[in-house]
Amino acid sequence: MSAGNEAAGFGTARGVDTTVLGENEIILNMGPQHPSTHGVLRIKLRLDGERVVDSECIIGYLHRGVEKIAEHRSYPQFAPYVDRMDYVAAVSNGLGYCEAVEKLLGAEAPPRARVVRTILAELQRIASHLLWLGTHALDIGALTPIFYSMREREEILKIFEKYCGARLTTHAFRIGGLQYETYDTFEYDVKRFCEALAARIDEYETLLTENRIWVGRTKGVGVLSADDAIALGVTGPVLRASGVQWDLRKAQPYAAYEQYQFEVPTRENGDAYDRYLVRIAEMRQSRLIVLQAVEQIPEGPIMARIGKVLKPPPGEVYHSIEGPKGELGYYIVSDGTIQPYRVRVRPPSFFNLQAFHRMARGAMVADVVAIIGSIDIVLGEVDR
Amino acid sequence: MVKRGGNDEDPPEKRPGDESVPDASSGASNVLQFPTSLKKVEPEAAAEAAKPARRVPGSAPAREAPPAPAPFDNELVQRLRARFGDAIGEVTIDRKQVIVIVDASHVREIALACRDDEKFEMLVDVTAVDWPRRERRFDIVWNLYSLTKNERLRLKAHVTVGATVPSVTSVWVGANWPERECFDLFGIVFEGHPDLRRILLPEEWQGHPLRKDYDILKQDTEWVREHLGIESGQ
Amino acid sequence: MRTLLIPVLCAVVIVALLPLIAGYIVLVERKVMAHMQARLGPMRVGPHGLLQPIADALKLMLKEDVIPTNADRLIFWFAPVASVAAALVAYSAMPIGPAFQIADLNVGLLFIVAVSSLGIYGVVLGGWASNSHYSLLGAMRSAAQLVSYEVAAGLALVSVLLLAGSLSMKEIVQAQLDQGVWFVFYVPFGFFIYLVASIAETNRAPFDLPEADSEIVAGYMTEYSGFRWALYFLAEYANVIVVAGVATTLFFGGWLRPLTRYHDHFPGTHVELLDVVPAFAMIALALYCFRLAPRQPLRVQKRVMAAAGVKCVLFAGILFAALFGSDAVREGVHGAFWFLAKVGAYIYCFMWFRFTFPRYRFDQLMRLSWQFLIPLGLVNVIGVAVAIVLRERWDWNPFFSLVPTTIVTLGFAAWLTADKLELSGTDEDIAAESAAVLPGSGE
Amino acid sequence: MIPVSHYLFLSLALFAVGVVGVLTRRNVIIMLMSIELILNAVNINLVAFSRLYGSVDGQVFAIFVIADAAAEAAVGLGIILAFFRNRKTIHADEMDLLKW
Amino acid sequence: MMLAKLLFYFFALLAVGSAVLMVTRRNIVHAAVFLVTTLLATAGIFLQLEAEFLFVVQLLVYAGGIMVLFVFVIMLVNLDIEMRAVRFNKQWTVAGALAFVLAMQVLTALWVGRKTFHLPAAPAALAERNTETVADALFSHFVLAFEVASILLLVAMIGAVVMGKRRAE
Repeated sequence: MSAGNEAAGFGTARGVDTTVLGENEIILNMGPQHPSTHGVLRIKLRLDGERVVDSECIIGYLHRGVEKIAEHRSYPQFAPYVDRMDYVAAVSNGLGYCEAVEKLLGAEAPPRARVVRTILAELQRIASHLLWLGTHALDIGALTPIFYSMREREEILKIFEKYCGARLTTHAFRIGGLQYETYDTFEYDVKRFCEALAARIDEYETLLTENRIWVGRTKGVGVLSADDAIALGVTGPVLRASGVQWDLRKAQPYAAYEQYQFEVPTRENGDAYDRYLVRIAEMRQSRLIVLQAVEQIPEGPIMARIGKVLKPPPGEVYHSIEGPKGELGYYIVSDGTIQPYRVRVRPPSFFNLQAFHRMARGAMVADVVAIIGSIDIVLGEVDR
Repeated sequence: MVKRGGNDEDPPEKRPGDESVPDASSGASNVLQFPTSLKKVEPEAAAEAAKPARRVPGSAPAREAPPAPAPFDNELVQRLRARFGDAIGEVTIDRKQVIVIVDASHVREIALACRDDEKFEMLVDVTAVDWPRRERRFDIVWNLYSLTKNERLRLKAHVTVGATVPSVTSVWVGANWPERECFDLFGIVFEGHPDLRRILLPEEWQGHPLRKDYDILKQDTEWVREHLGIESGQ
Repeated sequence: MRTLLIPVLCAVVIVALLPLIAGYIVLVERKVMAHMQARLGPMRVGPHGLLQPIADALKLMLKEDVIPTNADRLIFWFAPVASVAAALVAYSAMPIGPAFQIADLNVGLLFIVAVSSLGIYGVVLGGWASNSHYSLLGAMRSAAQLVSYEVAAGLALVSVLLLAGSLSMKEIVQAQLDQGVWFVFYVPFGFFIYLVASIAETNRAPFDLPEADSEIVAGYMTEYSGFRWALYFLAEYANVIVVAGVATTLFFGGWLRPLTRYHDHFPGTHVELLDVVPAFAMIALALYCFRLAPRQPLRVQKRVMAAAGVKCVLFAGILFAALFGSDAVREGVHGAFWFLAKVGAYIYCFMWFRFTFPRYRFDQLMRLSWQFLIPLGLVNVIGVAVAIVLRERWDWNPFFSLVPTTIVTLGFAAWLTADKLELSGTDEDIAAESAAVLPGSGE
Repeated sequence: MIPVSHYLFLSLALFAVGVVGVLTRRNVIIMLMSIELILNAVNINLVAFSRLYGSVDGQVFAIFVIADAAAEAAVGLGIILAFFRNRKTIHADEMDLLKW
Repeated sequence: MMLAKLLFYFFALLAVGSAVLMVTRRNIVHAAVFLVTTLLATAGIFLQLEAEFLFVVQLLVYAGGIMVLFVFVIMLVNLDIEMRAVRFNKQWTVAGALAFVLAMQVLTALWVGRKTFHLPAAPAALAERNTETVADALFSHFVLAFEVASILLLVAMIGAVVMGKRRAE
């Protein structure tokens, strides 16, 4: 690893110098209200014509102090709040939080609960990737894929709705297991969806994968080398597209992932096109996981016996899961009371967005959009 | 060490640097080819067999002694102690996760050693915890991860209010934003940081919200009035 | 003064009808887009959204007229008007059927090209006057794009001019009648180049960079709202109709019906089989409307749908009656029908492309024009010229003379795409460009 | 019938305005535009006389003039851009170096 | 013929008026817009003189090409400084006087000869097939000049590219 030596040459993101402008240079404020910054991200771009000379992400417009709120809520009370961070992948957030608290308690969810959690989390991963695919394509100017991907996402949301009554911020899990049993046709719905999905993904790929313009717009854009990615703490599909085969579901399995066969798709170039391919491949893998899991959901209870009042013994724990966007970690410190002393969320988008500065150097304005899209950020999570 | 249900069986977290079990991946020099589960599960074949027995369907595992921090020692810790001496403080293991207390002033060298020699290539997170009653009030926490060894390590330093902590941005560029966040929300100053400004809150905001003595009554109503044009509800 | 009457009347009709037509093209576009994207599109205002354009127009006119604080008010006001004016003036030389044309200019084609190229002022000045960086970027993109693609489009037009031997729109159609074939079959590459260049010139996807909503919000239109914005919108669609009309006239025989030379009279009349087709198409459309009418939920909607059906019957009647009128009437009415039908098909292709392709990046767009379309256009022009010499000097059959040149052009295109048209640019290119721009990046 | 002298008056007026522009404005771009105006005035003369003598030569010359104007604009604007890059100004009286 | 006269005076007024505005405006973009207006008015006069081809060339090359180039360059240079700077240079009085004298001279000459030129009715060939006539002249009699002009344009293009190119340090 030579990241340290390179670090100096990185040009670590400083604020964009707006005082001294070169010839033909302008400062362009992208956001916080802009169609393709996926929420309220603001990017200050220093442009030479259409080329980006320097960039700075300005975040915090969606800061709600989630970590502070946690210190004034009991452990179960805080669970719904985590859904509001990465609001397009609420189930994954909930999974990470519940498992972290369980770890803190020294408890563990029963097998049935863990399998159901796995199914829902993987469906959520597919849903999150579908949403990403649609919006990313829309950013690059393909108007149609978003409607197809939304159609499939709708199916997933319907399953969530049937399961727990909510579609977006689901609060599907409870600390210690699940609150709800699966509904009657759960397996049938999930299976039917997964069977249809393969052909649908092929459909998206026909629209995009070999489309000359799509390849031209994404290949070689926003390149992030593996060393840079690791040094920047980038995780998830972005890291895997840079050639690092690392997935927490394999590396440090949680929920029921160790029971299932699946592959961790990687690519080598670390550009936007590879990130696209990795996510598409991930959707296919998630589909396989769901199919394996739904085939045999073990019988048994869905809640562990953890008592009504949760008072974890003093101490601390860091637990992380592979969210749709990367490593989603919870660092929870307990002081033995019913309220967490400190909850730190390690949001994947926050760290991935940090790499934007690196990716955007020398890119064009149009590439900026493609790069933001390919990182797949959710500002609710970045700002918390 | 506390024995619990199967899910926490993942090997990496419980033995940072534990050489007693030959780790299949420790010999791998190429970081990029991270060994996947097949290799990792291998040394655990025996433990795997015991798993179903412990995972009794229908009942949660009987709660044994509550998890609590315990002192910990292994070769990694010894190597670190040998190299940095007093800068390495107490080493504990809490819920199978190793915590190394370090001296804040030496953290950059320790981080560099961890990255280059101990192969903790990735800085997962930098954060802080506020303990207002302690003299050295803040815990700064660095969460490290080794792709090569699939292990985690947590460095922790106690610092007083106003003390500066060396920035690790020269070791991991990715420390930039999380350190800014710590500065923003806790008011901890990282020395050597290229661009230490507020990140989540507005530039002119007064106070550091994640400190324990900060609450909604203390929020910067002045700023809210001036910039948002509304009276704060409190 | 009598000579002025008909042109003035035509002009008034075009100016009055064009906003309506543009509105309905937008409606069709939204409907087509919706159906390609597995949804319904406008359904609320009128049956199947038939009254949506009128509602939209009303809304736009009633909206507040916002002018940014630091905008250049004079130019901000002038720019959309210039845009629309340029688009509308271009119609004056457009033959909508043999009978409907405001002025048959001897330089008609050049005039249309020249005037529609003036529309760029509306875009550039509007973008500049808004005093917004997004607008300025959009304006610059637009200026560069239009200038680049005008060259390519011009080369495509030249290949047709060589064949037709005239700049007058009417004579170009007449040439296609005389030579018995639409020029698209003679110079397919000319058509291809014109198709691409015309999409780019009208700023439509995949070349809609000047108004790329995901990058520069709405480009030069960012700061416009309400009626001024509607003017830009009108200009855009008017331009689309203009390029479609030019393409139809040049490549698809203008108002000529398909198989012009195939005569198959009904016994005892001079009515030909193919001449009846338009009337029947209209009747089919009317029947469809009547079938839908009773299924509409509200009585108002039922009536509107029925009215649409009646309107179609009316058209069918006119088309049918024209068959028995004098030759001038018959050709005028049916010519207009065929012309508009071909224009519609061309515009449909525009929509289809828009919903299928992602957007080009700016450098790719430029590369496509300068490194692919323009060289191809040059080779195409030379090829056509050689073919014409072969035809005139050695009396070759036109098809035999044009086929080899087309094949040569095809080969050239293949060669260009193989190694010249690297859309993403090689790594060295990018590195060199970055090094030129970034201070201190080449250490 | 409009006498040719009217065209000449018009041409003269445009020419004079152009000359005033070239001589008095400090802005190089406006000076260049004034030159375009002058050339344009010449074109009117050429076409009017071409009409007068029923010969097309005047129009051909006007076309050459337009081509010339295009060349002049291209090179002139190129120089202005290069100048602006180096000196950050487009004022003629600040162009006091032959080389930079 | 009333209409033709009307058109001529309308276009002439438009041309002169916007030319004056063009020279006096502080804002370069406004000046450019007024120059475009002048050029369009001139095009109208060409049309009125039945020089159809030249009319279109004026639109296409002058208004649609050269002036777009001007506007483009104007947007590249910074206007804010210009808006605050002095509009006219120091010799404006001298220049004005010179221009005035020159104009007076030509005016006198024209006034003296005002009765001599009268536009005859256009020869049929010129009016009907203007484009063809121009083309014939261009490619037969003036073919050398034409080629020279094309080389001039090529040289200008190369020159412009060289000038506009960024210096690679």
